[in-house]
Amino acid sequence: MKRFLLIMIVTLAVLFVSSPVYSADAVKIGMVTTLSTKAGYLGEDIRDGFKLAINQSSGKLGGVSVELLVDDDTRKPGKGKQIADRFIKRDGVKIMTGIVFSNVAMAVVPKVVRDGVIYVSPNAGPSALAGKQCHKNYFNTAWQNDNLHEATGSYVNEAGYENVYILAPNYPAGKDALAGFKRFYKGNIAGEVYTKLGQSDYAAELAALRAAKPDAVFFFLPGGMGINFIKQYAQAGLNKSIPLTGPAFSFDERLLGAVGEAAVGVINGSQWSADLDNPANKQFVAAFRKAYGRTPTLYASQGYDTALAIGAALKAVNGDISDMDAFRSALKKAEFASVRGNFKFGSNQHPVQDIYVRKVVKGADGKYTNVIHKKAFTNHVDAYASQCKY
Amino acid sequence: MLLFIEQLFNGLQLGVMLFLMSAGLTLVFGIMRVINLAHGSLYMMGAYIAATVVQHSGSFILALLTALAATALLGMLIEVIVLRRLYKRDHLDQVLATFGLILFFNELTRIVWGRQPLFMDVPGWLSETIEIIPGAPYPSYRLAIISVGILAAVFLYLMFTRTRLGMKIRAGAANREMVAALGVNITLLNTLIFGLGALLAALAGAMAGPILAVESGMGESILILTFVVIVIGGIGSIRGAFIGAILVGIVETLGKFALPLLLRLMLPPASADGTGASLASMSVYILMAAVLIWRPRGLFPAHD
Amino acid sequence: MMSNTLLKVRQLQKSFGAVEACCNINLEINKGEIHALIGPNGAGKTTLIQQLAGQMLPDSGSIEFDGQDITRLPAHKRALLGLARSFQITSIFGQMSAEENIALAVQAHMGHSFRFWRPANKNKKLQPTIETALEKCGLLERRHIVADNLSHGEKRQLEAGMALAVTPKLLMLDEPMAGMGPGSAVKMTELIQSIKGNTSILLVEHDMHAVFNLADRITVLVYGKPIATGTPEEISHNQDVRSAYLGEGDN
Amino acid sequence: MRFIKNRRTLITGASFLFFLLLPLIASALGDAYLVTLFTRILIYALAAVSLDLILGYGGMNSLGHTAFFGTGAYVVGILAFHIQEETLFLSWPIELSGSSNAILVWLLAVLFSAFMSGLIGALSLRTTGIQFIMITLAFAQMLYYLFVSLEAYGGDDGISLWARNKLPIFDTADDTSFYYLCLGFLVIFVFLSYRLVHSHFGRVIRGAKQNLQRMQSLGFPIYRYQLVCFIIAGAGAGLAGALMANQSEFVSPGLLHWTHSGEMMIMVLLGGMGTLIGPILGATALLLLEEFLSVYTEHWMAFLGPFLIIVVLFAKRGLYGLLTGKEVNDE
Repeated sequence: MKRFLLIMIVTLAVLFVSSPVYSADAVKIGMVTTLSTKAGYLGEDIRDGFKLAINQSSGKLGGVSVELLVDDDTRKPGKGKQIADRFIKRDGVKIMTGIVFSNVAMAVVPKVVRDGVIYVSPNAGPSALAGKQCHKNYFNTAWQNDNLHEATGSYVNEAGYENVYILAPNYPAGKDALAGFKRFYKGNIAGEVYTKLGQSDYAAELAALRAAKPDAVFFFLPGGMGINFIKQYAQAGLNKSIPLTGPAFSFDERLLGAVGEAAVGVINGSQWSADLDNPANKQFVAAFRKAYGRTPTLYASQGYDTALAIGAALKAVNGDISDMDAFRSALKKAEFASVRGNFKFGSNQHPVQDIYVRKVVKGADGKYTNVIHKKAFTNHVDAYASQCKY
Repeated sequence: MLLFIEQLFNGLQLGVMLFLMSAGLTLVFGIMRVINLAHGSLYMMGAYIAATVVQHSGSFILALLTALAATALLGMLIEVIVLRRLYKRDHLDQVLATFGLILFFNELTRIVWGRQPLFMDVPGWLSETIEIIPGAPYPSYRLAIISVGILAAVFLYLMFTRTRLGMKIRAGAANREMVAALGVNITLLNTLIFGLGALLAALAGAMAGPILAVESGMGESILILTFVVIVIGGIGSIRGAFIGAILVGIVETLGKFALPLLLRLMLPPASADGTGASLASMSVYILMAAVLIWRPRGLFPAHD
Repeated sequence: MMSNTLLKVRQLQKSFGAVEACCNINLEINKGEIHALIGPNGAGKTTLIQQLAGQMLPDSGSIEFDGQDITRLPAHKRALLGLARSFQITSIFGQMSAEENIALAVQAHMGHSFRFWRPANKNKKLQPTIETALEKCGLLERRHIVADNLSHGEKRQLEAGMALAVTPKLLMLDEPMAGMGPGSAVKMTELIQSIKGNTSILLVEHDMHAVFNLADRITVLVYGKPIATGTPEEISHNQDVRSAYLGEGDN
Repeated sequence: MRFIKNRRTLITGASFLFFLLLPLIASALGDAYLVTLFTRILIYALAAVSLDLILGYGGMNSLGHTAFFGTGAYVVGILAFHIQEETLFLSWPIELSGSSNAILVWLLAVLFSAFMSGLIGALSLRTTGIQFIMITLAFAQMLYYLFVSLEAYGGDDGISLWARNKLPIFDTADDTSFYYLCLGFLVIFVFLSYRLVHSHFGRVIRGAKQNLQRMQSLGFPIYRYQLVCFIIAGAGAGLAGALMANQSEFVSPGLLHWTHSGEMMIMVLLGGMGTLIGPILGATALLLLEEFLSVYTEHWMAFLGPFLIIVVLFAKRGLYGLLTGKEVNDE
């Protein structure tokens, strides 16, 4: 009994002291991201991309020492909020980043930016935060959620498809995806289907799809749902007759390994691709491969760019973030060599950037990857920028 | 009409999958009176092992056999190490310990296989489609799943009605004390039944591998549907599990297909689709509630 | 006809699959008598009691208790009519004290127990009844002991005490002396003797000595069928019983 | 006997004192996060105590308790949503707007959770044992999908609240005040539960846990008692959910996910089932453990899983049992 009490006391003591000690002058950056659950690899890539940028300049960003605090939100909004609370209240973090999923972002971001923290999103870009609920302390270095769907829609439209079947999970990001697609696709909708979130078997939807006889399919099914869908699509023999299109989310290099042959030839919209021809990207892809032994995904590129953007702003204020206004305007003007080529923040502090459609191919090394197929947009501005008033 | 028949096949395919899952679980419930939440983890492990073997050997059959054997062993190991200690305990302890197993196995796959889902291809000789009914090509792999499921059901039926071991198990499910009276080594029998349940779960998992993403946590969604099946079918009854599984499979599949269509007659398309999808995701639970009101012990309770 | 009969069972049938557990049982229990039910293992005694208590419903036939048809009445309502039972396997509330066990039995008959606030053990109204029952079953000094810690015999006494606490019209005792040492068995016999009169008792028991001492009438059940009913005297001389049961079992 | 009684009082008193002084400790350590963390702990403790009423006292092994927790949270979320959007909650048959009045909203949360638990309980209690576990689980999942599909209220994304519900005089926006508010609710609920389990009603419920069949043969219509107990527990969980929605200023269907029910069960068992202090200790221990492990390793669940199994197998009586050193029997 006494021993047990002792253990409890020690545990508590360790807990209290467990907030790690960091060097006093380093700027703390809090990263709330998803590392566990089946979507954990997304956060892992964002974190690894971000860390790569720090490691390349030996623990510094923009010449300023930084400490990266990472914690796993387990894809739960409540947990994300709790970690953000801890970063702010215990660690005194002023700059945060890392959130993968829009629902976590919607729970965490509005509160932290109100509390005076600068949040730079390396992935999630829900429409509310780009439009009505935008905030001067909120930046996004990835995209507004609709962008990649819009690019795919634009491509499908230009490629001359006239009867497209579209499907997405029955949740807000799914609705946004189909809305984004339809913003640029002008033809007929052969069918619009919302599936159960987390659904694994699409046999029923595929049967209905076949019966609708579309000339192309657009789908947004992130993570494992997408893998299941693509595999089952190929098994139903549909990939031979009806081309499949979608946003990049189901076609990153790590998912492609799980989908395999079934994905070859699929057109997908993305702001980045490993074969993008610019020096920054070549350097990044090579360095990432060397450091982690795998090809980076777009998430890794976003993590890397986010680190560079923060670095540029830190450099401009000489690592002094006591004046948040100065840091904020430095970030807004941040100039850095983005791995995706052109990059600047628009009026709502979301990227103004080129967006491409990529095609899935089998690489020379036998692994599946994407190559740029066509540029869909140049200096694209998201649809919500005009709604944003500070 | 063509579409309807095709959807029936899809429902049947989900149904036999659920049957493979619930047959083992319902026996474990019935005989050992143990609630095992980690049954989904065995399904997941089956899929992971099969996917790994396919990647290294390229042979689907070999992968299937390895997954069955390895998972059955794993199941027996779990029984010996953890579950055996829980038979006499409260159901609550069983829930928590097996919940702990779920957490452990989910994290284990992440540590061993990494975070991204694993790839498992359909074997070449099953990758084509077959026109079961003219005009509706159907993936031959899904037909293979249906056949395997039905074969398993027939096998179980013969085993329980024709073999001594099977009859003992069935007697045990109906009346636990009876098995002791028959002079059976209960400890061994329990381990074997658990192994059989694990084997069936692995069969479901390995067969699902080529259609679904093999990923951490894949067992939980099917686990809950399995529970619904068992509640509907009645605990401890293989026949109940079969009928319940097919029923749930068909309701789940047809609901997704038919409910939005039905609602479109009354509502504008956008809200009809949304409401239909929501109702469809709740339909099996509504079915379960209805069965419960009618027969609280399920359709075919094995014992009273 | 305002008869002397308390319980009247007519043509009771119950089968499990192919096995008939009760075939065509007719049974009458008079007010104030101790009626013993005997028979070899598997004769269907427990099944019969379960049907009388309402834990199991018969396939056909009728049960009439105190002039009222209770064939389909749920168990808890039968209990409130004055039909109490004790279980073959000791069935008390192991984690409660002896007193609380009795208190529960008393509580059951005082109307509803939807009283959420006042501490139950301070209720003055129940206390006298509880104490009388404790005294009757001989556990007054052991009242605060947690039931699981009582000896086997004491548990049996407690069990009977719970049934008695509410002065039931009919008390069904299912093998009250099973597993008891000789001393406790004597105590139990005295206990049963003492309650005879106000309460009718249906006694299922293997201890033939006790049965023949206590019972006013005996019914012999074999393979779910009553083969004879009568006074101990009659039963001990009945040829059918001797050959079917006593002849084999009690030599 | 007397010593044990004292030790129990000691533990109860010490825990209470610790919770009472925590904001002071936090400010002494300069760690404002501790207050937030322990507010969560208090809220989960409240949910765990309510779960223990059915689990530990009533023997109803519900794996769907989070359904009522989530329902309570959603009442707060939905009413706040209508204030934020300036829309009506109901336009027919009567016009109802949203609300941020804490007294009204929390009362509604409790009532509505009680209503839901009445509905689910009425169906689930027709069964016992394993079926009961599975059915409560399945109903919770059904509600989970219902909230996922409530598109108007953010679906899977949930609802982000702009502010906490307001009380007259009391400043709920202040973290320390809110902490004490939660502590107050917990103390009141534990006190009510204490009276409940020692009342006539409580005795019936405890009897039903130990021997259901016997209770029936004694003449108790036990279904009714169990249902009422289930509803009371659901109401408690609803209150906890309403507080949680206020604490995190966010609600989402994730609150109704079945693993969340599992976590609440763990709290009860870890702390000591069938006691009122145990679940509080359990909630504290589990949340601290999670907090602690996740800082040190990404794979913390690989440790939590086996830890749980060990607790179940070897530490049946939970923390409270270990601390009091006697068979837990909350007499």
